[in-house]
Amino acid sequence: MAGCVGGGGGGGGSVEAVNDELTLWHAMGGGNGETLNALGDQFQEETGIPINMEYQDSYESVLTNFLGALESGDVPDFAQIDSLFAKQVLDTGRVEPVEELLSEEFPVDDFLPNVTSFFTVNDTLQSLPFNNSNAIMYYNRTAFEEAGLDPDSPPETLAEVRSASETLVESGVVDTGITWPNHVWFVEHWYSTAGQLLFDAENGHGGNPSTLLTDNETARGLYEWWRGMADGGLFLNPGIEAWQEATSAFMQQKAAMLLTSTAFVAGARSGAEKNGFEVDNAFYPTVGEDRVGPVIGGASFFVPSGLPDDRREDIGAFLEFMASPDVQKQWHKGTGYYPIRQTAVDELSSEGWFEENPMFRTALDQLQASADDPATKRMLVEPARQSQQYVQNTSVEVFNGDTSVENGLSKMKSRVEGELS
Amino acid sequence: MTLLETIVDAPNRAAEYLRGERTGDRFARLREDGLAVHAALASLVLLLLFPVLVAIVVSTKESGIVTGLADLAPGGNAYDNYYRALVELEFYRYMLNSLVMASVIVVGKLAVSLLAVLAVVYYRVPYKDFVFLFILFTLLLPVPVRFVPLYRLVTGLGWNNTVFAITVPYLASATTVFVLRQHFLSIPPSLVENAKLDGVGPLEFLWRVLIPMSKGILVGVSVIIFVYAWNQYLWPLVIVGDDLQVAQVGLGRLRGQAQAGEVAWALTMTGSVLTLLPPLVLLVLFRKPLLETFSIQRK
Amino acid sequence: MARITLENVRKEYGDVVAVRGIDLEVPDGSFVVVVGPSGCGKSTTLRLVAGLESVTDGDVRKDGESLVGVEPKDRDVAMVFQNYALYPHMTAERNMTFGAGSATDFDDAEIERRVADAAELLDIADLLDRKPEALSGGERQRVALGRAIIRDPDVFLMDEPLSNLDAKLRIRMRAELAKLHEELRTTTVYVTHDQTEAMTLGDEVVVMNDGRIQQVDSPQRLYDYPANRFVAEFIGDPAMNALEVAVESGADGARAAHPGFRLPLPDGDGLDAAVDSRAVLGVRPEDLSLAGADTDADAAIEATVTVTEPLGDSLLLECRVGDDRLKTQASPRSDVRSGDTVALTPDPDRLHLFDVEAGTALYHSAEGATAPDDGRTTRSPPATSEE
Amino acid sequence: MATREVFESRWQAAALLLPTVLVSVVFLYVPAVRAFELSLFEVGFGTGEVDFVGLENYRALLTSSEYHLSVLLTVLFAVAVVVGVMSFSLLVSFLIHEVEVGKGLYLVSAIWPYALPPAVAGFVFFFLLHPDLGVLTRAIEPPYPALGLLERPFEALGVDVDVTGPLEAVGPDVDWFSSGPQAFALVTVVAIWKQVGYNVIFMSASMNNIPGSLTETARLDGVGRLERLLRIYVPIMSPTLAFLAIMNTIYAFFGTFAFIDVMTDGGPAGATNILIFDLYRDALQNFEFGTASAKSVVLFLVVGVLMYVQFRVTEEYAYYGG
Repeated sequence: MAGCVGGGGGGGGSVEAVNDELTLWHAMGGGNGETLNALGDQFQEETGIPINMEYQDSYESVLTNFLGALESGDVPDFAQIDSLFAKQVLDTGRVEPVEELLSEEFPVDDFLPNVTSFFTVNDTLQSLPFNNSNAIMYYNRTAFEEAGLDPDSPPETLAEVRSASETLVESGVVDTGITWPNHVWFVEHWYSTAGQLLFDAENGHGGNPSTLLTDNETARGLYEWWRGMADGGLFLNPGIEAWQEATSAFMQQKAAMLLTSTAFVAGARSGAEKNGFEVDNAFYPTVGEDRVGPVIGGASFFVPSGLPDDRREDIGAFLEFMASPDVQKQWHKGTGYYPIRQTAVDELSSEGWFEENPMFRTALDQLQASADDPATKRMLVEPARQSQQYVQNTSVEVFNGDTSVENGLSKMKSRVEGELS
Repeated sequence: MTLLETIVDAPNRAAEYLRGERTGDRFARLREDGLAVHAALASLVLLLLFPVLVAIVVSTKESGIVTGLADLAPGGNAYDNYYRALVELEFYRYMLNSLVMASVIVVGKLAVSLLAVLAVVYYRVPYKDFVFLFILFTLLLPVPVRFVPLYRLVTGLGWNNTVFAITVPYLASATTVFVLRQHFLSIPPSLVENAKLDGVGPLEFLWRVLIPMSKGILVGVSVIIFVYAWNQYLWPLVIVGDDLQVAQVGLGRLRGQAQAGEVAWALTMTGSVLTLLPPLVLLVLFRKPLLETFSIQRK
Repeated sequence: MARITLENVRKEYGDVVAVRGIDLEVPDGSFVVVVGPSGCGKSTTLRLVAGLESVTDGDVRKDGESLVGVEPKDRDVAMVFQNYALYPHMTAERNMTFGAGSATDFDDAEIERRVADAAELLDIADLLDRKPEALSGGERQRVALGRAIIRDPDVFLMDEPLSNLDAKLRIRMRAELAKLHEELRTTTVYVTHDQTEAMTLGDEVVVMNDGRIQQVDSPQRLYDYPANRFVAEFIGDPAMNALEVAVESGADGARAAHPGFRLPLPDGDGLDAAVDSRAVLGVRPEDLSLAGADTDADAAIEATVTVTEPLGDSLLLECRVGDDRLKTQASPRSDVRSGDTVALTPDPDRLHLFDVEAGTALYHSAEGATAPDDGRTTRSPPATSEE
Repeated sequence: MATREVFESRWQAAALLLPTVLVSVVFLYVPAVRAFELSLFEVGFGTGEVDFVGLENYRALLTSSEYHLSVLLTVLFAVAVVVGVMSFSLLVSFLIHEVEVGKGLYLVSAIWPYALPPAVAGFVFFFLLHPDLGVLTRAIEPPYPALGLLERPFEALGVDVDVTGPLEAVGPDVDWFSSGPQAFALVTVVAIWKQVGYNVIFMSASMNNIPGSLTETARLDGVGRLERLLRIYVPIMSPTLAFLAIMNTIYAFFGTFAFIDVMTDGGPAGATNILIFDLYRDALQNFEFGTASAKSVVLFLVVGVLMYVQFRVTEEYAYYGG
């Protein structure tokens, strides 16, 4: 029955590379893209293996194209997949664990454990973590000073964020206190910093999850707070997945605090300078007093299975190159994503990089201060996109006051569960 | 007027206008039209134009400093923005690809539709209405409705990453067939009868008589097809790689620059203006044939 | 040059019968006009000859050879259309030459020579490089004719070629067409709804109605000896008067009796058979004259004038006789007014009787009604309304 | 009985139709039928795997209140877009038709949004009307700093006049991130705005073809402008209007997802989750092709029924006189 509909391209599993040269599909725009391209050139120079770094506008596009490629059989050698979609790609069964492509002598244990733990499924490293980040809080030191707040002790909890916001707004320095894109990643962070699982089955790392966990203090605390902030005009809602708008609001000093990725560090510095204020960053504010650790964010490189052996060597060489401490150092300096190799971190420290650039250290500190807790492993669920949408959309209903926190949360739960079943 | 004539003639017309020989006359006629009508029209048109004007203004400014209407004065960054988008970020490449795709679709669609309409109008064959409806019906089957099977089909043909993939599936066109059919039905039948008596074959009749007689409408339809093809996004996105990628997707990539922390309103607007430009130029140049020919006559 | 023969030709479009089985002979070199009201099947007949339509039944022959199944281009016919069918984007010359290559086996030089000849003949030499939109109606008509001429076809088929011209131009072109035919002597079938055109142009005129041929004859015989009421009323303007009468026999011969008059009918073929029955009396307006005071009241028709229409060269009177209406022509400057009672005397040699039901001619008072002077048979198919 | 159908060879006709029919069948009909088939399956993207689930996808749709809302919204949206586009375009075309001076300029200005790609249009509007950051939002929403300038002269005179104050209460609060009706209205307005050009092209062409004698007769009879438009022009233009009504319906149903994707993402609370966007998201963001296929079948039926009704109505009222 199934066969009659299946058909199509690579049903048999035979794959072919889209290009003779190695091809990487990525979603790194702007300065990050330039840094990535430079690394590609460097690889080509050092090894003589040509590589084609193909930019696609977003993680969603890379995912769509990569799934399409797996289906048709015309595949790139690497796809940079957002960690949110990892499960979806793994479930196709058409990707090869990168661990099998790395040479014997590659020091797998030099990876930062918090990073690799997410990408390790069935005790095998499935994809190569490359650009990894977590969410941190940026704040406008100048505005803090003007409002009479101490810029050296930024808020650490949501309650403190609220009181700081009130001070900021009341003093008329800014329109609102804080902003961040309405993206599930931020909710995940609040859960993980509180040590609270978002899904059962260890956020999907210990089997297939069946429920979204909303009946807890973290969820209630978060949404009560979020709603209160919106009510009080202390939260600027930039829109769903509106990264650019959130950043823009912060840069225009409409909001004095911004939650976003560590990858924004470089942009924040130059932007703040252009707009005439001093910027700093701090740990992600927690829901309560507990601080367990952030979830992993960012993306990793997946490799499709079935590529010819001679190609596999080149692929392995590229993966090892990208994971090398030197490359990771360059990447970190150019973008703000933290290095994934302990050696790279150590070398950066000893070079005094972090002392000179404290903003680059925050995310790494936040990561390394993290406890080894299942809650810090990002959700690994198949209907990730749907769950993401439900969480984001229902969040709007809750903070808008369209529904009570309690109803909103149960709605969110039942919607996501509908996708899980 | 041909494109060339239009272009060649443009300076003359501009000069004529600027000499303002008929300015007084113009004002008198303006009053005759009714100033209220002009006021109403001007505000309606401004309403339609405003968003695009803003896009143009923003594309001339430095990144991320537009915060209110007061900032909407043209900035001095136009050259930088356009240079960065077109050259540094290689937007010109996407535009060229789009141009190729749209041109192939225009030519192909016209050719395929002309043949079909020739059969539908000038042949005595059974089930003609059915065939016509069959073609019209395709209006109800847009890409999202048939995405997966289409994807599998095209990759099955080995067409992914080829120009075929982003052109051939678009070649059947209900709108073109409909408009051309209406037009041919307005051509007196005696012409084809005369040709028939002379033994002029159908293809010669099409080439030597119908097409020259339909220049206006063909230009008009071409503009509409071009705009349609130029605006395709989803299908090219998934079916071709970067080498063949089109302007709409390229625009997404410009926008993507912003995700990396740049506040790139200006750049995005630059891309928007660039993307708008080719169809806009066509629309302005060919507005006359467009307007002269798009009256739907009785069936 | 060719002779066209139609034999029992029928044409049906689905349920609609356009041509109901007609026989017609178009002699070589003749100019035959097919005339009839719109929808009578005349154009269809022409198109059947051209091959633009195929016959449902029957045969179309050229010089004895069947044309059924022969492609239009192989029939060696040229057609001139009402709207000229000129290609708007081609010059006059190109219009004439386009298709000539396919339609004939002339080489380019020959075509060029022929264009020049035709242009001279039609007096359009200086218009050849103009496009149709720069030509007047008459000029377009000439170009269309030129296009037909240079093909040197066996047969010209003309479908209302003058209808789109204004009245004056129409009359001029009519004369030119006649002259053209004198010169070229090409067999021509000409379709029109205008009976004047038919009468002035045709060697022979075919009157059609309702998909049937009503009569084929020379123009004068059509006028003088209409085969039935339809022809009688269609040919001639104003139309023949028709009044229902009783045909009575009396001591002094037969009479047509009407509540308003009793007219004597001169002896003639068919009169005896009509006696003692009802018939329709036909008399043309121009065959009625205003009687003087001394007229024999017995042979006159008393009528009341209801409308007078001065036409310049005559005065048209519309009169009432009993319950019927009657038209007549008086001298242009006579002082008849509406309301006057007048006495009208018909020309006794110009009376016709028609069958009340079928409309067939029963009797013509003129000599030679049944023995045409030119020896050709007057064919008048039975006019029963349905087969 | 003049006819255009002078060519009779059936195989020639078939050959001429072949390219169109082939492309239609291969790239439109077969995939559409396949999509219908897929609606009975659960489909994996990237794997080519499918599981037969029968009518389960349809059952899920029939019982989903969110989907019911989406159907309702879509019909509402389509009606608003079609009516809005056509009345606005009719007004603009008519005014352009009425003037002598600057006709060409007005025309080009009125039709150029048509050339703008939908995603770009959505993006520009998002930029302009962002509830917190939008350039236009500030101008629409109180406080009105520009009006504050009016108070200056009075201040100078020492009189305290409050111009902006009273307006604070009545000024709109642009918040389509949270207000469903506002978001719906915004998406509708943008969809209308984008389609006006296409309509003006056809309407202007059609109006140009109205014999001048009719306009003159109407003027002599003292028929007012509006009446002339509604009572004379509109009936004469009805074939064009019927054509546009159908094209606009198709546009409203199928051509508008980019606005929603860029601006509202279907929200808030599903207020702009029209069928094509819902379908697009299911198919191309969530890769749930089975569900998406079932939705496309439903969408197809909804549009089919509406088009049928439109055809019937226009058959009845459209004036095809010669």
